Amino acid sequence: MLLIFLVVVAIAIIRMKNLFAVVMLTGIYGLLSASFLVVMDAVDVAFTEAAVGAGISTLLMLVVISMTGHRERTTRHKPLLALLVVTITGGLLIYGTLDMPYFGSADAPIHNHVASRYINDSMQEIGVPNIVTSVLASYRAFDTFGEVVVIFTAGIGVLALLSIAHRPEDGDKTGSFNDSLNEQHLIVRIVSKILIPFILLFALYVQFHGDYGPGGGFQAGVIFASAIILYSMLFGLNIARKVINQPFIQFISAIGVLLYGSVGLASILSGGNFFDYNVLSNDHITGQHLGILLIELGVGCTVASVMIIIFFNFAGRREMQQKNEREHNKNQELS
Amino acid sequence: MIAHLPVLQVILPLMAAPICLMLKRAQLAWLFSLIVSGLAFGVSILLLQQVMTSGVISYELGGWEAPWGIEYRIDKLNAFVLLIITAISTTVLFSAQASIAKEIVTSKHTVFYTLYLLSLTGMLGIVVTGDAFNVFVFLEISSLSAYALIAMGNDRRALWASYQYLIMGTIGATFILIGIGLMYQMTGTLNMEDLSQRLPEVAQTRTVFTAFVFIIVGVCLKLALFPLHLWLPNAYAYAPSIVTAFFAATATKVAIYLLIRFTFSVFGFSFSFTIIPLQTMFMALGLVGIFIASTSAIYQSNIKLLFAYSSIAQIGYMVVGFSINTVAGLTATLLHLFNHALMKSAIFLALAAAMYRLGNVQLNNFHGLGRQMPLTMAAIVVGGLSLIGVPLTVGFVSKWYLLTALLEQGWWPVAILILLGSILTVIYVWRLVEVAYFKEPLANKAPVKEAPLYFLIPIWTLIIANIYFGIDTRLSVQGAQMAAMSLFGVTP
Amino acid sequence: MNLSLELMLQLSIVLPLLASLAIVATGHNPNLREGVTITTCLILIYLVVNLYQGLSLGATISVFWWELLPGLTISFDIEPLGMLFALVASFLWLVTTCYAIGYMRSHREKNQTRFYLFFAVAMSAVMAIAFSANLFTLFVFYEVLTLSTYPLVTHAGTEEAKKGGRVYLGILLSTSILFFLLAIVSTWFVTGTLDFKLGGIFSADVDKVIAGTLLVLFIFGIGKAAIMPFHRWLPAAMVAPTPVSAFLHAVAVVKAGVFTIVKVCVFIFGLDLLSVLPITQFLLYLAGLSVLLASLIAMRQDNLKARLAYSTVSQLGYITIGALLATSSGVIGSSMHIAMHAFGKITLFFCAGAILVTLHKSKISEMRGIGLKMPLTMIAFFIASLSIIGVPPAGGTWSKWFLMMATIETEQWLLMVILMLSSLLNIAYLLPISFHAFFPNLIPNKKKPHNSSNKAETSGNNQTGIQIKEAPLPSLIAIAITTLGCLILFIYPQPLFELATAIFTKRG
Amino acid sequence: MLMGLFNYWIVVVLMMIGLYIVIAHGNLIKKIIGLTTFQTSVFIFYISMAKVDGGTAPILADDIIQYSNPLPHVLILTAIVVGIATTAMALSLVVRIKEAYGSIEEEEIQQQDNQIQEDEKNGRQA
Repeated sequence: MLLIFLVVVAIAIIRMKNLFAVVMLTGIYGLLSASFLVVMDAVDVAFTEAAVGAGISTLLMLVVISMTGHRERTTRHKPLLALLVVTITGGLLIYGTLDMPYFGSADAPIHNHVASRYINDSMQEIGVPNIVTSVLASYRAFDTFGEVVVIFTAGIGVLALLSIAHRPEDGDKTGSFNDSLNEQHLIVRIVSKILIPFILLFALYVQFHGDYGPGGGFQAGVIFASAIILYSMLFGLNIARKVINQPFIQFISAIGVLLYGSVGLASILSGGNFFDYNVLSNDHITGQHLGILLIELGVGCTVASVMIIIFFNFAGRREMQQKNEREHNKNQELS
Repeated sequence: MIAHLPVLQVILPLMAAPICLMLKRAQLAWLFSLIVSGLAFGVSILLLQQVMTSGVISYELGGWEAPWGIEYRIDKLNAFVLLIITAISTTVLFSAQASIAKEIVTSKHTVFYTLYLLSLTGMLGIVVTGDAFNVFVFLEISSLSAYALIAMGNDRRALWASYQYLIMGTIGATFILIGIGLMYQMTGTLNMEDLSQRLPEVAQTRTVFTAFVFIIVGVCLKLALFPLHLWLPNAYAYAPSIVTAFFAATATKVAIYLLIRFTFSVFGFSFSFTIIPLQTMFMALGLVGIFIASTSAIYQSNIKLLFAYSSIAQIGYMVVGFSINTVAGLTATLLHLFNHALMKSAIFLALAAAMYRLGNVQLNNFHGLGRQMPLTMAAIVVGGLSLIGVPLTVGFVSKWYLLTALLEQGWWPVAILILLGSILTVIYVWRLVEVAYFKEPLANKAPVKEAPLYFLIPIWTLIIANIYFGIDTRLSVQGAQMAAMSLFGVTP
Repeated sequence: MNLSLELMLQLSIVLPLLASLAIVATGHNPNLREGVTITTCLILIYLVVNLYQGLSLGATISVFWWELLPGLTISFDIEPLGMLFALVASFLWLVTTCYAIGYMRSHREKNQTRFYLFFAVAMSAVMAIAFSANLFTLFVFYEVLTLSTYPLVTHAGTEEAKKGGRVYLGILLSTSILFFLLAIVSTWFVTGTLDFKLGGIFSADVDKVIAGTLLVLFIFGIGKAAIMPFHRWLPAAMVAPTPVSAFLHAVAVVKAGVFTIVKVCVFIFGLDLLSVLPITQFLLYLAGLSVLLASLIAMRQDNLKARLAYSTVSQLGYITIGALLATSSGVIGSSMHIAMHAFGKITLFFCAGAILVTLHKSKISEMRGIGLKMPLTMIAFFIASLSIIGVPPAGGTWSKWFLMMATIETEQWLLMVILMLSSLLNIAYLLPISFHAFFPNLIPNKKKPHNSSNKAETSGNNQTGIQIKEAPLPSLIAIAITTLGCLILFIYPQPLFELATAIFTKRG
Repeated sequence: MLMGLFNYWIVVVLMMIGLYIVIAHGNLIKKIIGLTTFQTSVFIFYISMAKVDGGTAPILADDIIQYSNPLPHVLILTAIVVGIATTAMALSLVVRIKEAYGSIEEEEIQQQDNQIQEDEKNGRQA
């Protein structure tokens, strides 16, 4: 049922011309798929997808369309080519599914080779109830390391593309502009102000609870970042920047990666392989716990700070554009 | 520490990247990345030695044995590719500081080096890993940093090129992801070695067929194989010159590596070449690619664009060699992988030097450059001769092997087409030579000086390598041959 | 000096290369630079003569440098044919250098250092080609020769030079990449070796179609031999300064081409195989056509250098025919013609250059009466013409004699007629030049407008009295030497003949 | 057969809708949205493969015997992060493109580029 719903939303995304609506639909799409993922037992993934698909990416897109405009041009190019490619690819995929084990069947090879060890032995080997966390942080810790590096790369990439070389000197003025916008939403502000500490607290909970339930560094990072983002939206970018300045966040994002990596280096120095937590402590379970804790912390640091970097840079760019526009208008009025 | 070399190869630039970000002074960041890249080069040499003496190295990350944990697996093939990547990266970095000083605002220099190191990390990670999903993760590291690096070019077309690359690259990566998922579905494993053992059981299923097609298409998108090459020319042409030199020599090589790895190691060549008419398809696409790209190169007025098209044509040669599906053919491909890296990095570095002095690389700005920047232009000429495949350069060696591999199969018409392609190369290289040596400098243009040593040293190092490996072919030929043999399971 | 022959062989290749470095180093001082060149020439001749003596004493001189690719080596081995080529080339290099010094200085050419530099590199390549022990080595240096002569062809740097250079490089590189390389790879593939071996490397039962195809590829691929239709580069290369035309395009480059053809015929295919291949007949007629057509075109050229260039194309055809006839007298004729034509043609070019430098004339129609101003030059021109035509008392007589013999032996009557006819044409396009030069008024000019202007000129000359104004001294000496060479080779062709016959006897 | 694979087919349809948007639409943001849709659908595809009938979320508890496969979950967690990273990069490119070209429609941008290319060919400076 949910899937059908998803199809409907997707088709709506094709049809809609107003980008604002499309972005909203994308958010809904993310949310819907997150709920589908819950049905599929993938709670961790659902959590993340909700935070990312419905949260961060929707937010970013909104910021961007506020800079680039809402309307899509009506002409559609290459629809035939697209249709051809899509038909071939889709046809091939469906052809490919024909020999796949049926949905949900327990005797499919996928469930019976590598995965069974995770399910059966991870408690003895890692000592963490959430198997996803065990696999993510220990068996396949290197993938996760790669993931952290990906997000770090994205942060640096956005920095490379959008950071503004000189900070605007008349920053206060633009700040007041943002503030004035928010003056009207006084109630929202007060409610949010109370909410922010709770969000931060929740982030910490998710961060350290990942061993037992859904959650972990990534989700925690996103939540943490969203608290900061909320703060900056309410109180203006400049005040937020004063609280957490740019070099500092960059520093934290780098530290996160380094922290993660140094756990690996530490295990090399203790005589094991890279990311072999067993050697970190005399008792291998303690070692695993320690390792997982540290790397999750690293993930959290990097994810949170990169999210903040990304948002700040987008918003900062928008601010600059608006300023330029206003100056442009002023100049026009003068002339 | 020797036992940890495989992981150090990747971890070194990886850990260096965040540290690099913290360095506030651009010069320091440059020096730091240069040293790191140099160390990575050292590691790759040690690895190659180790592989040559003691065979395949397997490294279990996290101490978890292979199908459960992620495995780094180094055989002759990837040791060879690692060496190429790190060597080129180090050489190119040498002139990075001077080059980006002219092309990128100073405040972004540290960011540039950070991204450069990340990109290096990504490529090394793809090559070194023995885990299919890990390939995807590192592919994305290298791609994301590549998008950012390309977009840092100071022409606005760099942005558009980067965007197109991003769309194509992401589609490619997602295709690979789908392919990996389907393979995983049928076998329950992600480890390449394990996959190669478990795939034959299910080889006849439609799912594995689909997985294969998706992975091949995804890799070909990254590879810029004709007709999926459209993103490449502009991306190379408008990226910062250093980035072009680095990517032209390495990025497509990594894609070729992936192609070989998946078809030979994971699926096995007998499967790969029978399930779909891979041979015919790749040979045809390779040849058409050679001709269309070479012809387009002839009509370009932007020199970087010209050589970007030439790169696509060269990919065609590699793919043709690959499609022969014999030890000789694969040897030719691997040789060309190595040799083309040498030629193109030299040429693009020389173009970076020209960019440094001229501010752009339009053909009409090259008037009389042969006299004003004799050493730089001479480097481009030698590099061009190597592209053509003149004896005593590396280009000849790989062309020779490709030809013998083709004749071994009795495919002399293809051999003739390959040679015709070389003649097209003569045309586009000579267009540049004539402009640089026979045209008087434009009247309204201030004369320029020879490039600084920061450029000349790496450029000529590469050029000398071009000639050296064209004469003393033992290292490259043996490396390529042994790697090819091991992929076919032939013992020397 | 007491050097081993092997060392001398290597030195003869490396020395010009080292000299090129020295030339660059001394580029700021023209006298020193040219001193270096001349010294190198002299040492080279010394080396080659020593090698010649060694060879005639029956020594085996071979050197292995390195293995470029498995089974493909860069190695050298001296045999009589290569020796002959090396002797001619090294000697004429010295002469040409003398000539070039005079020519370049009085012409005030720019970039003279570059000129001598690439000249030396080209020479090194020529020596390597002459001594190469296998087809692969030969090919490598064949390409080096092409590339190192490109800057010489385009020396002037003008638009015209650029165009000439484009044709030059375009044809030579394309043919060598497309046909020659393919032929070499295929040969290697069929036979598993590329070493030159008397009697050929193909096994007796080789497929005739394959061998025939390969032969065609070789003949066309060796573009330097200028067999029609791949001859266009030779006239195009005439934009080069005259010493370049003289040496490279009359001697080194084209001779490297025909030398390669002879080598391929004798040492790759072997005369036995060659004579049974049906395709040989076709190629013979093609070469014959090339001889005839080139001669006809030469007749219509008014530019002296262009006429000489087409004459070269035609003469190269002779050599190719000799090789393809696949008899020993044919090959002997070809080998001797390499030397004879070299001396003759270089003299002609020297003369053309001398006329250009002193009188600034390049058109034949303007050359009436110049024999009175430059008597020595024009006498030399006359003798050299005789050598090209092949009549006594000049060296060309012998080689043409052998070629004729070969056509008769093989009963190729049509070819014999073609060769005769072409010799007549040679007379028709070469002799009138020197004839008119000395006797401007003997035969009235048919073309009216030219006539009047020429008359005015000659009458003007008569009024001021005829002043003898010869070419610069170094050039004149060079001309004298090569002319003498033509004559001596008629009187004393023995060494040359012995070398040529030794191709079949020395080792086998 | 039908029901066994039906879920997958729907997901394939979702993927293809995403891919269609990427190729057929000229608006750069729309393309990115298409890309995210495409990727999200691939995630769903993976997770569907992990589902075991009667299984529960892979968090170990005493009274449960059947768990769904945790490995695809891990993979997709990584893939989601990769996805958002790509989206962020793409969006920042769009912002810059808008600034540089004044448009986010593919055709208009292409047109401007072609114009420059022509100019350069004719030797004029951009």
